[in-house]
Amino acid sequence: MINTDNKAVDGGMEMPTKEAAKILKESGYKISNSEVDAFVSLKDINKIYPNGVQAVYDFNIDISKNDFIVLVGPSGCGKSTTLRMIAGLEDITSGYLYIDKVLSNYTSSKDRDISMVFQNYALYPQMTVFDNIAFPLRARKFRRPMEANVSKAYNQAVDVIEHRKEELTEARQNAKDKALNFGTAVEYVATKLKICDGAAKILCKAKTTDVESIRRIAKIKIEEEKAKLTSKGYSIDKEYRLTKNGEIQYHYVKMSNEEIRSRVFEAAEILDLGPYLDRRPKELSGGQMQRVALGRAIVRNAKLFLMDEPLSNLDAKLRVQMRSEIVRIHEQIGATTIYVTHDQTEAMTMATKIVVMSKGWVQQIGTPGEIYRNPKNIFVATFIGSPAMNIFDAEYDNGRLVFNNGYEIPLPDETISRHNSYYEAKIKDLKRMLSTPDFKKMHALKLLDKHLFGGEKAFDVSSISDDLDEILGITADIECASDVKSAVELIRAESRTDRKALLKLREPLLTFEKIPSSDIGTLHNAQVFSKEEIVVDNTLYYHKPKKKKKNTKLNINLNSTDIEFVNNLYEVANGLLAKCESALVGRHPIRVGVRPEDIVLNSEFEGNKTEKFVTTANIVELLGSELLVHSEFAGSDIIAKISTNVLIKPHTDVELAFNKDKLLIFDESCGDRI
Amino acid sequence: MKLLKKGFIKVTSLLMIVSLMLGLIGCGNDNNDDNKNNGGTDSIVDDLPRDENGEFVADYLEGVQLNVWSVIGNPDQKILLELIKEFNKEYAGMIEIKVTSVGHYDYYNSLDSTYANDYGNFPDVCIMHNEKNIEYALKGYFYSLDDLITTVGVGIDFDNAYDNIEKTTIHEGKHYGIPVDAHGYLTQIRQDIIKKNGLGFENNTRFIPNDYDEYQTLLEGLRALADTGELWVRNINLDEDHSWYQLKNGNSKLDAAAVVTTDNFYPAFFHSQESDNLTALYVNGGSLLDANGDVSFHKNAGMTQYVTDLVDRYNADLYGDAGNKEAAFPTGQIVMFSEGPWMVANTYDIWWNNNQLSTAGKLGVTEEDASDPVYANPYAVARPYYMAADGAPTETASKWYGNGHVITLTKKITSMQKAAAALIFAEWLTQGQNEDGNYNLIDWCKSGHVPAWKNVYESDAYKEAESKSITLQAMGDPEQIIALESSQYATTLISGLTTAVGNVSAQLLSVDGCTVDKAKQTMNEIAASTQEALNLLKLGIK
Amino acid sequence: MKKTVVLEEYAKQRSKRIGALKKYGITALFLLPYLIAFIVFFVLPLFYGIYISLTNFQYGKPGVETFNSFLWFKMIFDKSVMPGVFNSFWLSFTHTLIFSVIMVPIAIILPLSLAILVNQKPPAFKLFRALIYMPSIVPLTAAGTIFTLLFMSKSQHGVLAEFFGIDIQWFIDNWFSFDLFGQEIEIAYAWIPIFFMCLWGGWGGNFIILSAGLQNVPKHLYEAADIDGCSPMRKIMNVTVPGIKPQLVLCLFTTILGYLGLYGQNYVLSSGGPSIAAIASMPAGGKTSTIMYFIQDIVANNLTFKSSLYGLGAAASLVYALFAGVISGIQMYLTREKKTGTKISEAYNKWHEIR
Amino acid sequence: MARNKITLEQYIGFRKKKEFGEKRKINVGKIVSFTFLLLFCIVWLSPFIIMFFGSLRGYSDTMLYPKELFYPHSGYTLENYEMLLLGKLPEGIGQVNTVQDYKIGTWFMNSCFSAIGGTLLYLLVASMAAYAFTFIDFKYRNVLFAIIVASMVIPGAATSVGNQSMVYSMGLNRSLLALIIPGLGGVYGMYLIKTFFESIPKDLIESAKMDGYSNFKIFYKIVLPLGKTVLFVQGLFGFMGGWNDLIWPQMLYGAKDTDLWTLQVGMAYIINNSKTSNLIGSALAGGVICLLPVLVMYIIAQDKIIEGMSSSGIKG
Repeated sequence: MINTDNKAVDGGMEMPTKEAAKILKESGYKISNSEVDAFVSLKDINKIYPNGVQAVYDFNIDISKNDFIVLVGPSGCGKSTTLRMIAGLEDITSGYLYIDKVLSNYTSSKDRDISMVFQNYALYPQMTVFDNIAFPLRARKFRRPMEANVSKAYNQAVDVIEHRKEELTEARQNAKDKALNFGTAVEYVATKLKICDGAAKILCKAKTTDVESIRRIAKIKIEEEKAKLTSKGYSIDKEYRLTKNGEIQYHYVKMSNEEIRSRVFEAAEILDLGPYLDRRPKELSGGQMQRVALGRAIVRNAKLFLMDEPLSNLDAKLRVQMRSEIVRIHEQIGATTIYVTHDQTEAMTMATKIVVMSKGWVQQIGTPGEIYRNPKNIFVATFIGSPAMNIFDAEYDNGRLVFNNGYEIPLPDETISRHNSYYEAKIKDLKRMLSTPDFKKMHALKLLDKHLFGGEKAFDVSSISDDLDEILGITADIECASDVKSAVELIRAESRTDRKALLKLREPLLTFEKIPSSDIGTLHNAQVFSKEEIVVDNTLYYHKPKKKKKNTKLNINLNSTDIEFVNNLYEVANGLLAKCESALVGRHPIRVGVRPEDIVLNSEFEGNKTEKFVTTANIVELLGSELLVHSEFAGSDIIAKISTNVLIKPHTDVELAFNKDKLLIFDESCGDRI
Repeated sequence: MKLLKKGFIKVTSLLMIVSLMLGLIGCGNDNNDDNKNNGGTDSIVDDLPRDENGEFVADYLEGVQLNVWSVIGNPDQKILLELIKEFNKEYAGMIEIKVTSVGHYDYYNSLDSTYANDYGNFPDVCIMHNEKNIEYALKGYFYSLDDLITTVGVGIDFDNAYDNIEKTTIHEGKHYGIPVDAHGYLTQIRQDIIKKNGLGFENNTRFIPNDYDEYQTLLEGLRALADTGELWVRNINLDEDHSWYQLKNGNSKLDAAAVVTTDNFYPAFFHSQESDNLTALYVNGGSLLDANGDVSFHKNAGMTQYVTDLVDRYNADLYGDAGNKEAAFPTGQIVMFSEGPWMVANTYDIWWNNNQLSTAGKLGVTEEDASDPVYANPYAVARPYYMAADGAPTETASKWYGNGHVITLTKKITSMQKAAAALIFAEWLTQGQNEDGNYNLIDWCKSGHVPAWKNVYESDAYKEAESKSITLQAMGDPEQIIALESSQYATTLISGLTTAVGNVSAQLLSVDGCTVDKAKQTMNEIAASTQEALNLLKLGIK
Repeated sequence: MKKTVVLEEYAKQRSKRIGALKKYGITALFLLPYLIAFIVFFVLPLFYGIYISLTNFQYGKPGVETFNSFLWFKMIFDKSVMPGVFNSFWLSFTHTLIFSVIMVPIAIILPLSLAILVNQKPPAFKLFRALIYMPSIVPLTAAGTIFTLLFMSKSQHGVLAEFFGIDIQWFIDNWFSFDLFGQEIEIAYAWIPIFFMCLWGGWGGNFIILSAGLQNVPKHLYEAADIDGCSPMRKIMNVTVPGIKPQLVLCLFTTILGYLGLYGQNYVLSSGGPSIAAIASMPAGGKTSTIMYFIQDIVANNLTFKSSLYGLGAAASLVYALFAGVISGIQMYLTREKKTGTKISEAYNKWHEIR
Repeated sequence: MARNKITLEQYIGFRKKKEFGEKRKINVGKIVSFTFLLLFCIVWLSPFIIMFFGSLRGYSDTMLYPKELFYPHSGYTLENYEMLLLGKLPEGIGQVNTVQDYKIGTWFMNSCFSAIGGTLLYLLVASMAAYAFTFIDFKYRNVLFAIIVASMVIPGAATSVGNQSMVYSMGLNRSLLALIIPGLGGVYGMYLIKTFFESIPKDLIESAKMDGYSNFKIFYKIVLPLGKTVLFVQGLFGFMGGWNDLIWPQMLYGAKDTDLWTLQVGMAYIINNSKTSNLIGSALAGGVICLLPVLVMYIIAQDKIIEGMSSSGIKG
């Protein structure tokens, strides 16, 4: 039962714990957060599975009302895990989730007032379509104002008898010749005359149509009910709602059949499922099943819509049709929707805001146009847009891009300054990062681990003493300096030390608290999107080991100090810093990205284009209004999208040129766009 | 749907034809010989070699094999096997008997099923209980023996068999079995406990009750003493402590080997259902079937008295189903129980009247216990004299019921040679005498049976054997034993009677107990239902 | 004149015939062993049973029987022919019905709830699953001994009597009695040991089948139910139970047949129960007699009935077979897949017109 | 054991998880079900315990000291087992009119032969029939199958007399075959196997046919290996059925051919004998002896059954 009436208390207030419990109880465990003004917001959401695999790293997003957010990314990037966390089907390891400004980390999924469409539709096989759609309505109690039903029904009946008598007889006549059974006849009359079921029943049942007798019965019944209610202290307002000293009383009551019926018919009308309402799911086609799942989600008009790749099981043509349908429904209903898909065309066509994710990290959040035009890094660029963006390896020679086949593109000053300022900012940022205590510790760790995991069991102090001095130096000014000093003195006491002593030294170095998630994000990108693809022992990056049973716990004793690190962020940051510094100075390798439509025929294009170059068009694909020309340039094959009014035959030379102001430059080591 | 229906008819009809055809073969080849159904002996081929004047040639039997089934189980099965071994030795080369002993638990079941389905293994000779003789004869299993005996010329002369035992083997004047012995159920008594507590009759010299009243007073006396705890009891098991002790608690001895306590002591064990009921019926002149073949055991006054006595006189705390009677009797938990004589003769006698009880000084046996004959052999055996109610007709008052064994020739025998061999064996067992002149039957009787033949009983070898065995002395003169009336429905009638008494004694144990007229009503109801079962069986067989 | 035939047509015919022949050959090869065993040891005896039930068959002497114009069936259905048999048959009939009405739901609900519990996968659930199935592998004789030992009377040192002091003569006394259409039915205490023995080991097979079925219910349905705001009870009713409907139908079918044919338990424990005086020497004239006990009493246990009343036994088993057939027919009909109607879409169309 | 190496980000993530102190969602369902199942198992297995301890009690103890079930008065004795296995009568009992000596050894072998032999033969025959019913569509397949399934309703008693005379007329009853051959017509096992075979994808068979597999090869090479699970399940049910069956062998082999008895018939004979002279101890020992082999077989097979049943999705 969702008690939406009492106001959510502000979660930001500081108070002693005892008092906190009391307030929580009063507010019905609903906390809101003053800074959070977005409709749905996720703060630093992390998800770590029991077997140690981290699926989502620091997911932050603010979703405003009736947004259409699409989470897109390759399979296994944590998008559906995030969706399931919002839906409450998975536990949130850390971070805060606010739905409708209410903290709902641990509220159960049925109290979150959300509705979800599953990838495999999750329809109840034994129920008809009508029951499937009506199921959410029947499953819970709703907050309805208390009404004096009897008097409402009789008043309406009397009113119909007096004024709209012939409509009534005509409606009853229709019902009779359609040979409807009593129940459906009452529903028919109720909908025809737009009166409540109770009134319709009275009218249908009343044999005599004379006004007098019905009015007499009505008066008695209404008096009776009024007496009963006033004894309880209620009074009836105009619309028959019960009020107690002023405000309207609400109670939780199951939705009446009449209301369910009309709601389901409305949803059916939107999805034109009319003829299929009696069918069983297994008798329906894929598209129809998908629409029923949608209907089930719509009918409750929940605050938040969640869709988990609903179109992935459909064939291509149906998928296109359903896409437009979902968008239409979204506009019609205007519910905020979070949509998960791995197909980037769906994302581009449907979303108001797209979140591109990769390996658990959010790469970029933005409108489709923004993401298409200026992607944050090489992954977003290549992922969005089909056919994918062409990427070339080139070198940046102070203001000029030199390709490996000698082709040169002079860069406008504005790009050059942007390039330099990017690198300067990057260097400043990396320096800041490296100076933080945590990175100092990592540096010390690097030195120490070299010995520790070198394979020997015992070390003579002399061989490692210079490293010890260096560690002392590094950790001199950070707060764990004292422990490190004492551990080093202990080692220095004898001539030979064993692993245990070194581990003792390692202990203070293992505490990292204050690394901001953005830093970790940048270093992650550096490791994953850089050109050389540092061969990381990716046994542990978010990837399910095939052989091992799925949920065996990662058998690392986290509080022991004897953990070997696969990579060392200090090393990564250092490498990145070195690259950036060298980039500022002279020639440095860079990666250039050009969208297929930005490669133009030299003769056709007038705009600001680069030098022309000649390539042989290996394959030419005719795509309706455009031509896709596959050819090869500077060591990597390219695809150009050219309008069809110039016919290019395959295996002929063609002069192409790049659209200069659409050139994108990507840093080679961490894939960021410059 | 139409195809299914058409297909359905076709397939079912196919199945029916195939199965009927196979069916005919199935029951066709049941090897049912023709002579199964009547008692007539015409089917025996007379292959006996005769010399000219009808006498048998000297070695007219050679290599005849007889397949014998015997119902006799342990412990007296050993004695029977020895006798048969002796017979085989005596008639080596002429007759050879192969005996299979089938326990009484399923003798008649396998007799039926072998006869019906596996006739090849049907026995030639059956040694079985005499009460089922006529029932199975009329099922067509056995030959009538009178003319066979004359043709074979065997020395079996029915008129020196006791006719009160022989009558169960006769049906419409023809004998269907040669009676061997008779044995009723004997009552075992701890005469030492009765004497020690001074409850004996004729100022504590006779310990066996002769009629209902004496029996009742004895039981009530024991009960009274036990309830007040003054009852003297002792354990006469081998190498147990034989000293007397009273049931009063607080008696040090009591707690140590506290086997017998006031609440697990019972004067008598429940009547052994079958034979005691029939004794009560026959002793009081009743009979299972009256003249025109209707159930009549509930009409006899004595019988009803016997049943109602269970309710009002010998109520539940005088009787106990004190667990296993063989174990409770020696420890003194029960004073009287009834059991077949074959068990008495072969097992208990030697155990409980052992010499430990007569050697003073050891195992708590006092001087006075050792010297007194009653204390020296505490275990006594007696006939259920007390069954006769006061209105019982005089000639049956002193008798008692006993069934017995009988030898029958089955329809499997088709050659006169085999018939002759079988009859010779029967004659050898019942009338035959071994080299030193006394009857073979006597060796058999030593294991707790009374001979069914006058000449054997009157022979002095039997007298001498009787003097040695307390069982034979207890069983006394075969004249006194009344065997079951011969009837085609013996099993149903006996089970009817047993159920009647069983129902009443069960009600005794139940919560709301049983009243006299309730017992009577149960008797009549069960008698009526047995009558109905009889009509049902008659209906079936027609 | 010589019949001419188009070669191609002829070749097609011939190959069709050979194909059919080959196919029948293979089917025969595969099906025949099973079918022969089925016919010889089921269909044939069934007809032989029907044949016997129409004659006064003598067990000892097959082939001598004569047709007795439905005597046995008259005896079963017409009270006047032989009231004892009629009463005892219909009494055991009511006993069987009442007992299975009580036991069948328990033998379905108990394993179902245990299967749901085990399906929650608590720690060591594999051990529990093994232990729960174990009682049902106990053979009849062993289980019989245990329960006789449990329910023996005080004087025979029964375990219940000895340890818990429950001094009821289980196999003698009456528990309570009620009358059904005017006929007084006494319920004996003996039914309680039989009830516990059935409760103890009867439903192992059901447990295995249902827990297997539970694991096939798709997980995403549970999640969808969660999202739709289902209470746990409603989730069981709307997702779990419909999910394992085929297994439930199978278990119901076998359990009903199992308890209609109840014989082992009451033979081993109370061998027909305390006998009712009025029908004591009739077949199965006891308070815990069941139909199967009535049949077995004639066909196997009681020698005199076996030799002369065999026809009655065969007739009774046919009546029982018919009754069991009708019951499972009804059960099949009730649990069949319901056809879908068109009522709601009509109502929708009307609603649509009005809008 | 090779130490797992983890990335630094991973390590930092763990630290954060520990600080945040992710509330370990206590799974109420698991706790409730655990406690209830524990109680249920204890109550449900108490008869086993009683049986086992009862069988270790000497003959006189059961009589004289009934209360001490779990720690008998004169200590645990294997008297009952000796009596059953070696036929040595404890001294307290007179020869209780037993006629047959106890041939436990032969009975055990008979039981094994009939249970295992019967099950294997039945599996072969039933799976061949099931194969025919699922994969070969001959003319009246569905009708024939409907008839066979309909016959499940008819109880054993209706056909028992016919079966008995059929077996005797074939002369089977002088051998143990009489326990195996009649069972081959069983319907439930074949029905189970057929429902499983139906879940085997049809195209697998068609492709095998394409490669020129004969029906036999398909059956032997593809269908049987795939059907391993259901064959195992039916194998166990068949074994249990064959081993625990009492009524049919008892009806078949009378009292005299004891060396054809199965263990159940032997035990029933012993228990009935000992029940009359209430040797309760030996009756319970008999129970333990016929339970033990089935128990061992079950423990080995039990998880295979459940996995087999669930993975194969026995639809029933």
